[in-house]
Amino acid sequence: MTELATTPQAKALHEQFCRDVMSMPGGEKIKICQQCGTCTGSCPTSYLMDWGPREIIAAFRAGMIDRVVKSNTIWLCTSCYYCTVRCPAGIKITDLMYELKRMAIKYDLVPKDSKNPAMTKIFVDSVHRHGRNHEVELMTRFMLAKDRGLPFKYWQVGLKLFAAGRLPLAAKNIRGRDELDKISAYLDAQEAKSQ
Amino acid sequence: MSDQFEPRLIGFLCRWCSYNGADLAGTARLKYPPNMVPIKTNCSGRIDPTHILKAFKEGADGVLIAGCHPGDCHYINGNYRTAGRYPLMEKLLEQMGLEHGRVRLEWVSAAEGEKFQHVVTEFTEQIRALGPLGWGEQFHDESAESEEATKEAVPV
Amino acid sequence: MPEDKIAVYFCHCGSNIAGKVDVEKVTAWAAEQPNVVVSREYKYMCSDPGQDLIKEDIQKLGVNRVVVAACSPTMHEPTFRKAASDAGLNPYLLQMANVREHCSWVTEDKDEATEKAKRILNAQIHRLPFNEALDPIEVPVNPAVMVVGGGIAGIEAALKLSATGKKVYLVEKQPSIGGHMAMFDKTFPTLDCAACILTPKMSAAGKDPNIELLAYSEVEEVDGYVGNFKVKVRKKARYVNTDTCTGCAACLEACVVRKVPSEFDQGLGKRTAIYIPFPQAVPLRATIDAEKCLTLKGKKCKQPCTTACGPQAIDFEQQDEVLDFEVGAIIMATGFELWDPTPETRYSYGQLDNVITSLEFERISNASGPTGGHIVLKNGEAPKSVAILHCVGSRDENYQEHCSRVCCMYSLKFSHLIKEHLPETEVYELYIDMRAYGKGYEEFYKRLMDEGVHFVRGRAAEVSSVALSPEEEGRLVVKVEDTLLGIVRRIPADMVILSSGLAPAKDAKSVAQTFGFGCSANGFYLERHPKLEPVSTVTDGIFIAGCCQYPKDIPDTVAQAGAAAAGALALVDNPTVKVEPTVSYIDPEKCCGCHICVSVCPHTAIQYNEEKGVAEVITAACKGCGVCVAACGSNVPQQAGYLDDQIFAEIEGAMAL
Amino acid sequence: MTDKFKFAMYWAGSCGGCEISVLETGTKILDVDANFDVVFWPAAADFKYKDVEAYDDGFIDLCLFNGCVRNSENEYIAKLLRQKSKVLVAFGSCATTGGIPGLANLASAQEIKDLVYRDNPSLDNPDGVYPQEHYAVPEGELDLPHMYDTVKTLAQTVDVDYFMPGCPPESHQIAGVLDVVITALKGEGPLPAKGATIGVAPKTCCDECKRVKEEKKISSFRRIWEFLPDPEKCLLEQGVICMGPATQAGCGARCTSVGMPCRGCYGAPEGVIDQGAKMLSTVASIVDAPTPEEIAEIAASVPDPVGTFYRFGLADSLLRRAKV
Amino acid sequence: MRYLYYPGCSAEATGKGYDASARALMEKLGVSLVELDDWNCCGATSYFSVRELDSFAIAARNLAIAQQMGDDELCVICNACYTTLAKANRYMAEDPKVFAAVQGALGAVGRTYDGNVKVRHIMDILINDIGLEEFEKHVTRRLTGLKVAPYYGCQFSRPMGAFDDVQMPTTMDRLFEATGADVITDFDAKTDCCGGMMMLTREDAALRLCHELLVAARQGGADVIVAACPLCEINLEAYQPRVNKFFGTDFDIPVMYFTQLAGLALGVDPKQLAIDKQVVSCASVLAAIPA
Repeated sequence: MTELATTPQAKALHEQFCRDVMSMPGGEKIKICQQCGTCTGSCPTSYLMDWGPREIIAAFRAGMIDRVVKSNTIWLCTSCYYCTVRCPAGIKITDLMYELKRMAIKYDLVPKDSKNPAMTKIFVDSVHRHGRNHEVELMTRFMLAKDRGLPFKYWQVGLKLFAAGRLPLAAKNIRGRDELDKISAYLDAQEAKSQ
Repeated sequence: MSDQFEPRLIGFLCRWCSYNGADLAGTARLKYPPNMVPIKTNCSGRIDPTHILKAFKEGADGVLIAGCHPGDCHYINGNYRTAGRYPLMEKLLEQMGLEHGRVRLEWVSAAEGEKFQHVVTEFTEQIRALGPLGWGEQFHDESAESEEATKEAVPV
Repeated sequence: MPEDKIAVYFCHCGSNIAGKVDVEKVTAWAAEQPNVVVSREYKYMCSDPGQDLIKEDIQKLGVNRVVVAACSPTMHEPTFRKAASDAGLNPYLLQMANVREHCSWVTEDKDEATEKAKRILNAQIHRLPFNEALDPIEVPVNPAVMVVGGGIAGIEAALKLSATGKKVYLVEKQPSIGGHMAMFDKTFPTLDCAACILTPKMSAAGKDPNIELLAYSEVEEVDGYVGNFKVKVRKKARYVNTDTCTGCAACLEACVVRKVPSEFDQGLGKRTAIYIPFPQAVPLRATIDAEKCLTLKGKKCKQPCTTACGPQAIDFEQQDEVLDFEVGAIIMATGFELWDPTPETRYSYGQLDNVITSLEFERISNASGPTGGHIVLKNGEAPKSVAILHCVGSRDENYQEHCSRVCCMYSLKFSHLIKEHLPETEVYELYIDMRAYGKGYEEFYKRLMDEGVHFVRGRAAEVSSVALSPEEEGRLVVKVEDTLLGIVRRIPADMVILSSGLAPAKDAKSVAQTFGFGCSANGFYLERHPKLEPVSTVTDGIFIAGCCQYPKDIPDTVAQAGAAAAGALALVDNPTVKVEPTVSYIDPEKCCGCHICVSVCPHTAIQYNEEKGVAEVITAACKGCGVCVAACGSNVPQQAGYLDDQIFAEIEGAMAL
Repeated sequence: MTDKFKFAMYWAGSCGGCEISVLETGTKILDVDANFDVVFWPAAADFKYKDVEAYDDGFIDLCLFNGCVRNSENEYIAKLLRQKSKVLVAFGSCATTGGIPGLANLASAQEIKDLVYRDNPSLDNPDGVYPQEHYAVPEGELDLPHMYDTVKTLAQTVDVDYFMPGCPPESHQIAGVLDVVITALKGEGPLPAKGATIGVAPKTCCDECKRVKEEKKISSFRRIWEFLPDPEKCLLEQGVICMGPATQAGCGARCTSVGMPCRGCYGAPEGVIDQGAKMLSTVASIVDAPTPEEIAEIAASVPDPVGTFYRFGLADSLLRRAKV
Repeated sequence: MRYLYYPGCSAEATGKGYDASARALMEKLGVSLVELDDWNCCGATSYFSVRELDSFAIAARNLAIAQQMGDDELCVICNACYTTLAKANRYMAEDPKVFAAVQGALGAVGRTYDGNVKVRHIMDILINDIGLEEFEKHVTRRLTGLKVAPYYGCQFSRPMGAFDDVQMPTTMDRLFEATGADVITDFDAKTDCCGGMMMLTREDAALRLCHELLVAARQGGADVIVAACPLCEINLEAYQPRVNKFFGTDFDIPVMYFTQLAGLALGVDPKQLAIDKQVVSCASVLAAIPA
């Protein structure tokens, strides 16, 4: 396997990643990871990961950025924060996973088969349209976009919930929903300014 | 030597930690600018703000105070006294029109030769950037001015 | 006042200084400075001919102030001061200018180094006229020594001192000496029986005519200073007359309160309200636990202990006694506490049965322990699988950052003991790094690998009782990433041993304060210098040994105890002790009695004299920090050797060029 | 003229309180009259500068000079009186250490003029008129003295024989000093050594203060209007910045006896070269908190360190003035 | 007592029961909950993936509204909403850069937030403001003998740790002990993850996590699992049949919001607690409680 890290582009990307990660609150703690494995051992989904959080930190430190972003690890994080509260080095691993997710999206490095970025996008989109997350819309749009087989798996569950009135079809809109767009637009502008 | 401004610095070092840290920088042959003359006291807690003012008066452009890390003081908590005097001193100097950064407090342990090197190098550059202080000099012109004024301004 | 005649000596230190500094130039320049009567350079000033130069000039030229520009004063100041002294000059009229460590070795450019050397030298030339002749302060020394803490460190130190004929007071807060080591079964890596090597020392200490054992006692107050400490010790009431009690244990048999968890057995075994902590206890005397004894709690009891006691030693009226002692030196050997793993909830200690601490396992595996040395679960069955979790409460920013040093090795010892008792049992060692650094330790590690112990590199994530497979049913499961494989494993175990780290004693900070020294950031006692004075504290005359300084194993503890004893002996074997004269003094004619110096003195060396209304320095207790000088609003306390005028002169000298 | 000793008193850069305190000596003033001829005392008697200029050198036996040297006129008279006086006393805080006017050394002369004639919010000066040093009127040219950037003490201007601090010097101290001087002038006793500080008591203000002093460990600073201080206890221990420990005794601790902290007008005690820095050190040293960060934070909460610690001594301090 | 109340998006759909029972429970305890006006999505975990600052800023919009309404305590029921809102608060307090950016973004929509609104989990309010003693006084139907598995979920006290231990919370245990229930205090999986949103993106992973939780609950002999988060509740409850299908098990454990069960103990009408809207029947639980 040729490591992407050997090319100049990869080096530049690695530097960018390092800067981003080190500038997140507590990011510099990654340097003192002792590779004890508490994070991976505590992670409820690590068995599905091609590299556990511990290995992601090792790869990050070794400059193997492609390994970091091309692995499915960051997309399998459920934000349960076990790793964060248990890490003996005080590394905010959950925050690191978010940071890496953001960077992967930003630099368009998401694995093609991952459903999570689509879910994220639909979620954010839904919130911006209504001001709140409309669960039915979220599920429907996600099914249409990524998993058309989903309705067949879940029709029983769906039906029961629907019957119980727990799946209202109409979305509620908040009055100030345009504010969310404006907030994002403001932050976009700030980010553009700083670069 | 080049024409750039060479700051004149005094460094007060506590005998147990920072002086030994400076010694270690020497033993390890770490190089740093020659601008600072170290003065040893037993504890950074012995450093009286008067000493700092005296250094400025004598022409220093910057003063470094270095002591043991909190908790490591040979005298239990002498450096806590230093820690208290320093910010108040800074505030006073600021009122006196001195640029922030002419006095610097650092904790340097006996094991931190590299830190000592780093601190002195950085401090020298910091003061170089601030330029000369030249405290004594600001009084010279005025005495000439007063001589002249005395002659003509007083109604006789 | 005779005029100042300063001599300057500039050392080449081979090429160490001369290679960077233009020695001739500086020496010639120095000769021109005010008060300088002679200025010389020499290849090695610290050599005998170099020192002779100084002596000759003092004697022949009447030189009365000397500056040696050479290496760091830490290195050779004593050398040159002695030379001056030999020639009849007060040693404190000699100053060193550090032109090696602070100049030639750290400066790139030769011209710059030469200029800096001049400034460093000039500071001392300016200072010297203000130097005063100082005489070392001599104080008498009390030859007795107090050892605080009766574990292996304290016992060893006491025995060593007693062998030199010194009086030793050995203070122990428990009813018996022995400390943690008395609880252990075997010792790593030699597998000596701990009791076999410790009990002879305990009984030797108990019988030694020079050692006065103060068991069940605690130090309350320490006053005084090097050579002359005054210590108040509270001797807690045992409610048993220790002079008449024979330790026959008949009272124990008779006592009706029988289910008190035994501290010595980590609560796994039971004891009675009147008890002897363990059979080899020294002193072998009974103690009544006032919180459990029915009579002392004011409840009804027929007092069968009194009936059973032949010598009539039981005395319910006994009171605490506070005793005063005077000693010249003190050795602190107050030991450690095992880190309590309860807050580390993911390991379920205290929640799930058979999750135990290392100290509990020591008792379980000990032949004299509550299970008779049978390694068994709570239900009495032998475990088929045991997991040993390293670094519990160690190397962890959430709890203790330090490595506890002994856990890797005692864990290996546990593996061996389990394998020895139960060869069929699977043993797992879950470690981050295997630290087998001592003599024979690495070999022991290899031996355990050979014995078939499973080594899993990874810090356990959690211990759970949820079974996800039939194999896990009814057992504990340890979840861990095997970092060498990169997979998460679920290891079923019947017993989980938490190799808990060593923590400073809960009262370490207040005890250190009582004795007038400090603690490091990790809470253990702070040594005077981590490399060169690891058994001394900043308080002269107080030494430290054993795990109160930092976690260490038995050989290191014993070695350190010996070193502490030697340190104390070197002090108390002299009739007097010389104290550095760079201490503070207060002119009562000037002191206004405002108490500021009293408030800031870190060593309580300044006391307020109510009668005279002024503060007074206890010279022997003063360590010479000078904090009082800087704090006093009217500069009344002055510190010899660091007078304001001397510091001002150094500043002037340094800035004059 | 009689053959009595010659007495002069002058009021330079100061408020005039010193003059009042001389009168406050009460009947003692009769001793002055009995022993001295007043030959120059602008506040009390009509003499002109030209009269003084006409005296022989050393004509005046005792000259009390109060006020700092603020401008060219002050400086001229200081030099003149030095020349004409046998004994020149820097009288009061302003002459001794610069006093309250010394705080002007935080700014330049121009900055002060700008504040007074241009920026002061209560000012009505639409044309921006500033005082002129020279101004022509039909009657002729008017001159004002030149104001210096830096306020100076008397000793920074001329050689001074004695220093008598206080804002103002206490009357009983003045009376005592007059006794000593008169006795000495009559040849019946010695004068103090030249350069001595006179009219003071030994030790510091704390020595005269009756409040009970115990260990000082303070965790916050308070100003006197923020609480009702314990009348028996040392004010510093109650968190009030009291200059007592760094102030020469002599006033009888008048301020602290009525519940106000010492402001330091009697100047630095013997052996202290910079009163403000010394007191700053004292105050910061007794802050008590568990960590150095907290200590630093509390110490830094002292407002206006220069105004607090150098209320009377800025002109005489090591740095003397703010950077220009 | 009065608190501003933030229901969270799920309260309008799958989590209706949580919302209804929380309101009913607090009413019974004499606490008034005033719904936050025009609240928006908390900026939940998905937002963190797009841009952290967006998440903080849209969370802060809610806090700004709270400030505007003049209250400084905001009661939140959903674990994820709680963590997101509280985390935004903490990061704003700790990092001036974050605070400045959020201030700017709020300014762009004419709002301000000073950082003084306290985000409170409803459990925090129950235990620390109302107090167990007071709560117990209101218990009219003791849950004696009912084996309750207290399921806290991950973001209950993790990572904030503001009112309960980060790893081993106990507040829910104590609350139900006060009702007389037989709480499974050593419920080992009580803070393990339910799989969260992964039920849609990685069903296999999520089902496995639910399975482990259900195994642990059964091992403890649970009659009912109580949850403190809509996502946890829906995953454990609605997907129980999927778990059974996947793992060949036969779980049929009632799952309730802890507010529903606590409401029952306080004698609130089951209908008002929306217990009839649970998918796995709670009849066995209702039957076990004496009237």
